[in-house]
Amino acid sequence: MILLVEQLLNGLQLGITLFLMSAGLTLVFGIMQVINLAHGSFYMIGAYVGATVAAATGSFILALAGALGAAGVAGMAVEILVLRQLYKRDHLDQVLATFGLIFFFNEMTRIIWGKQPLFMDIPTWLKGNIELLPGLIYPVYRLAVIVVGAVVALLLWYLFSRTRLGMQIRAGASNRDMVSALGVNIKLLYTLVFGLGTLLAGLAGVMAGPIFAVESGMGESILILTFVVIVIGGIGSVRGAVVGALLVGLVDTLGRAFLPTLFRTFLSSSYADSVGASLASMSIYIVMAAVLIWKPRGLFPSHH
Amino acid sequence: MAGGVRKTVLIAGGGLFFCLLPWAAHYFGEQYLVSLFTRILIYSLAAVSLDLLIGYGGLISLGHAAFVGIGGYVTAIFFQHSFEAEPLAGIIPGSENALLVWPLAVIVAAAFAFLIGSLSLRTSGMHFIMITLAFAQMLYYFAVGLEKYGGDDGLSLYSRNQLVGMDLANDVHFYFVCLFFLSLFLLISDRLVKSRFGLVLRGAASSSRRIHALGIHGRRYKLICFIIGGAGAGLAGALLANQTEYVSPGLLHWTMSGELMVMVLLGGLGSLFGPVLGAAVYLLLEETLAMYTEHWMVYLGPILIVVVLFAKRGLFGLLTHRD
Amino acid sequence: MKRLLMLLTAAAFVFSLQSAAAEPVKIGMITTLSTKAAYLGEDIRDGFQLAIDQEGGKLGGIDVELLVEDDGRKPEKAKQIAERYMKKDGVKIMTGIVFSNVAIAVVPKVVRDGVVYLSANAGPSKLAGKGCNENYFSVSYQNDNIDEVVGQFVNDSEHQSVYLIAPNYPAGKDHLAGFKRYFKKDISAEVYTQLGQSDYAAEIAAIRAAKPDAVFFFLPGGMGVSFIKQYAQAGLSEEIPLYGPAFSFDERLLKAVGPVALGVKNGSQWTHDLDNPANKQFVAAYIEKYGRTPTLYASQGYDTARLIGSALKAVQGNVDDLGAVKQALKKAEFDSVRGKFSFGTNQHPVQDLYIREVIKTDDGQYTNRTIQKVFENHVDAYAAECEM
Amino acid sequence: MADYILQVKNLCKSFGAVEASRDLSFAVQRGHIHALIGPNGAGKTTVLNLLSGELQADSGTIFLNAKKINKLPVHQRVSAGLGRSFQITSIFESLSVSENMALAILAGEGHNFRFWRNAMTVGVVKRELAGALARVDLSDREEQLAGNLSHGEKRQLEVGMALVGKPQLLLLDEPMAGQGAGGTVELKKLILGLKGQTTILLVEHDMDVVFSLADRISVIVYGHCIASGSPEQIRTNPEVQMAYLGEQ
Repeated sequence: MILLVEQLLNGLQLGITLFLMSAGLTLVFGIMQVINLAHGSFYMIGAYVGATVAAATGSFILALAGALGAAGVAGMAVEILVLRQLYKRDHLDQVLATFGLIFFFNEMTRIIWGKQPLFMDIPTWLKGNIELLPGLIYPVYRLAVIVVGAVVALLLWYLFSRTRLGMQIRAGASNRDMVSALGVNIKLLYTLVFGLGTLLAGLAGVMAGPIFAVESGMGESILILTFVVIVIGGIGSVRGAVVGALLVGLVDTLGRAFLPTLFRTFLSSSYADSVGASLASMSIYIVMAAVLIWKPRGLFPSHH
Repeated sequence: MAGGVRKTVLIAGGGLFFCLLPWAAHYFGEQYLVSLFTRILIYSLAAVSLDLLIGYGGLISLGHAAFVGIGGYVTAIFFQHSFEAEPLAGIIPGSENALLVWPLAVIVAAAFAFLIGSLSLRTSGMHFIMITLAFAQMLYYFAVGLEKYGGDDGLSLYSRNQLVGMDLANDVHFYFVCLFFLSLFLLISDRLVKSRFGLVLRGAASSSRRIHALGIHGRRYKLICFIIGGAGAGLAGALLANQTEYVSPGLLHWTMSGELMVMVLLGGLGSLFGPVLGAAVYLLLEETLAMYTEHWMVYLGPILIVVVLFAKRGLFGLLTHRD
Repeated sequence: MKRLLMLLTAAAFVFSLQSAAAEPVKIGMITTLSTKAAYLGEDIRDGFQLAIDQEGGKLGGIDVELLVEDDGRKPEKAKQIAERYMKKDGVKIMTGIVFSNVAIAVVPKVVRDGVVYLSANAGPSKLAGKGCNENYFSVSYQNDNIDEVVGQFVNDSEHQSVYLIAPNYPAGKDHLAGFKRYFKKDISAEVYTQLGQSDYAAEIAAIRAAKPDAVFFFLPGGMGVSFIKQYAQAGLSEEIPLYGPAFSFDERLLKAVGPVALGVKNGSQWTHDLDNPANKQFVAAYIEKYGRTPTLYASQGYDTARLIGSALKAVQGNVDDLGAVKQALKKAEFDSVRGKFSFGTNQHPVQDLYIREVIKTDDGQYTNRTIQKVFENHVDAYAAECEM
Repeated sequence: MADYILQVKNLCKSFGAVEASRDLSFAVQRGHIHALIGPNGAGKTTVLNLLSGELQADSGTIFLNAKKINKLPVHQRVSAGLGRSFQITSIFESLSVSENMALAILAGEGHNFRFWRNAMTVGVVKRELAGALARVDLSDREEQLAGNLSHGEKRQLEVGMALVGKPQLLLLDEPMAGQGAGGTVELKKLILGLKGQTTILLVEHDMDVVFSLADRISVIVYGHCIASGSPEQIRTNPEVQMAYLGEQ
């Protein structure tokens, strides 16, 4: 029972990380109608810059600031230099260009930081474990990740439903020309939205740094999961991203945790381990296919 | 020179180039070029089959590698069972006969395309891209866990298949077999897109609402297109398994699908011959850049971006259109 | 049209230009220099290159030319490179492959085509037993060796039950099998994770619940980094000790893992502190040239180069007589950084295997210290199956 | 009793709280040009969508040639004799003009699962293509990509494609929308020329066009038909004046 609760928490925490990634990507999809395969690269940039700043200064807060800044600035630079030329073009051109960006960023990190993974540690003030329930010991850092994710979700909700900028962004999504006619600088708006998206990816990256290996290509492993999330949630819907991320996080974690045990009840143990493990790897894709067959536009289809 | 004439000259020139290549390679003493271009021919076949989907059916599939992988695995699995003289599932004998195994690879790939296609076509747009990706990833992880056939280690063939009247172990023979199949598939595709079926298909890709208003079930046409594309990719997979004498789950990975898509886009969408050019340029770039620098990706990435920004119809469009 | 022809002829010329002047002996290195595992190939190459540089562009007094190319960890690509080395460059000696699955795809084909392949890392069981070949030498180890030594060590310790964890792919199963070959006590559970997985929270929670005496893991590269970090963060490293093969504890990975790996015991055939002159000289020269402590991969690259040197010297650079080259290789008359080195019947190393411990040096670096020699002149488990 | 090709009875359709059609009834006589008019947002396009089958009515019946069609899917309504052109031109932009037309011709020819022969050389296409293009004045445009046509030409093409199936009733959704003065004149000529070949149900904003073309007019306000009659009757109907003036 304790194990189940702990695994649920683990799933929640994975889901939150995925949410930070997907929120940015779904915003860019929904508002700018741009497919960005290189979103994972900004996650990687966040982690690398965060690890470097943390190593140089010893401060996690500075690392956080540096990572967010770097990911945001890199994102805006990419928007201005490459993607801005592609808004009116086919989605496929965006696929090709951002595929090229993945190559570029992955190799650049290897050139700058070398080929081996980078070190990043949990800040001392977030180290250790606390006993949530009797017998349920959980790392403080992972709880902090959950809290940060929840706060970001609230901030995004506030930004979009309560602020002027949020209204402009939403209006820009439904009618680009109209908003420009009203005197809003749509180019700047798009650059900012894209920067916000990559900044969130950078945040996910720097928070993942102390837990995961900081290495070149780390963005692609999470990128595919992110795509799965936003497609399940419904492209362009932040609410969908929340639900999709939690669903994927839970299915993936619980699948890994319990499927092999489940199979062991009716298959020979070595066979069960391998079948269970394979099925666990496939589980989120099975869920995604099922959701799309049931609701072809995702759980929370956006209106346009 | 008018676009049409240029196109004809380009295709004829390309055809001539491919036909004469083995002799040229022999003349320059560069036998290796034959196997490099065999690889180009096979990837071209896969890319053309994907172009059929994307460029004519409007079906942006990011899971096309799945069918290449299926074709490859069918070939390799039958080889393995024949090599070890142990019938498949206890009853079906293995085989190394190309005339038997290759059509089978095509049929199995087409069957999977039917299955995946009928489910995926319920969605459209971005969701279609992602659901095809999802199915391909499922098959990828399935292959990784397929212990009997090597799992992640993949499966080696100890020689190429046998084809009556040909010696496939001979690189030049095998090259011409691949050239034959690519030409055949190009011919079939060219007829296909101009046929009644193709007309309806292109219509459905252009406006599914309008095709509906004409009283036509667009989805059925798209499904058939998906199956034909899958079959072509399955054949490419069978040939690739023979060329490298090896298959692995890497064939089904999403990056492989991505690379095929890049070849199609690089060459020029919806042009059939464009993807051949795209595959050639992409593979040659990868090959030559990697020979000069270990950081080849830092150059390849920006090259792709430049092509997107400055060649709107891909390289084939750049060569056949005058802007 | 013209543009297309120009493009293709240009490509053809690029190839033809490459193959001028074939004086020195060419050695083809196919290795992994991109992807997450890029640093492994880098170290093998750097170790190999060091040996060449020390002789001023020669090995065993013979001029050599080292061709290096990145396989991107893709077996298909590695095959393509091997084919080019053979057909275009006329390479007779190859080495460098990092991963077992790449080796399995490439090696059987190239040795059949009359190339001598010397493995500087991957040593899959398929190539050690029935699939052995007189053109194939493993200079590194047979994969299981590094797990067997840990298995024996843990078996001799006070631990009664061990929890096993590895990625769900054939190499993962091989490595666990190697451990189990010498560990005869209780296996608490055997868990297979997704290849390339980065979050191990679910597995770690399960370990906590299972309460084994120790955990043995084979998670190479970034997977291991993530696992060790998360394992320590979950507070388990004090309660349940970790054991593993050297792959997760080389000096470059330790930099990324940091203090949480301290005290972990792992198995290896070599460590930079081994006390022999060849090794001392190698470690010092490597640090001087590259500014970092050599890893076991670098040592394997170096040994491979030196072994090739010894053979080239014996045949005086005449690699056309492949039989003589092989005979010379088999004698292994070179000063290995491992101290002593010889080949068994299946042309895999017969060598000593050690347990070492992760420590922190005075200048704040993390590294390994040899603590115990567990096997002496260890022969791999597949040698008997090899008919040569 | 008059010969009605289309009878709509008590049609209702709502989108959430919005009632787009409210107990809507009207009838169209064979051979007429019948116009549907009404203020913005009156639900005219919804009516066309209900007729063509793109939307399903919540309740009510639609008779085409005295046959109930309101449960049929789009393509079966097409074979029952309904043709439609859209408000926003919807042609196949990436196909050439003649391919567009050929597609319309082939749509009526059973299934199209023919994979080898060039579609443009099929007998029926060869026979009908030239005539169909000439009917809408596009003979000299056949090789053009439809997406590159002018606004008016696109509309001509679309009407031409709707006519290929020889529909007994043609639904025209705001054909004049977005046309310049020249285009309007051309299209008026075209529509008048169709009279006698087919019955036309026309939705149009341009009142000059409506009153000069239509034989009968039905006025729709908030999804309900408030009046039907000849142009003269409608012009003088006080309720209609009220509805229009009230909106001004």
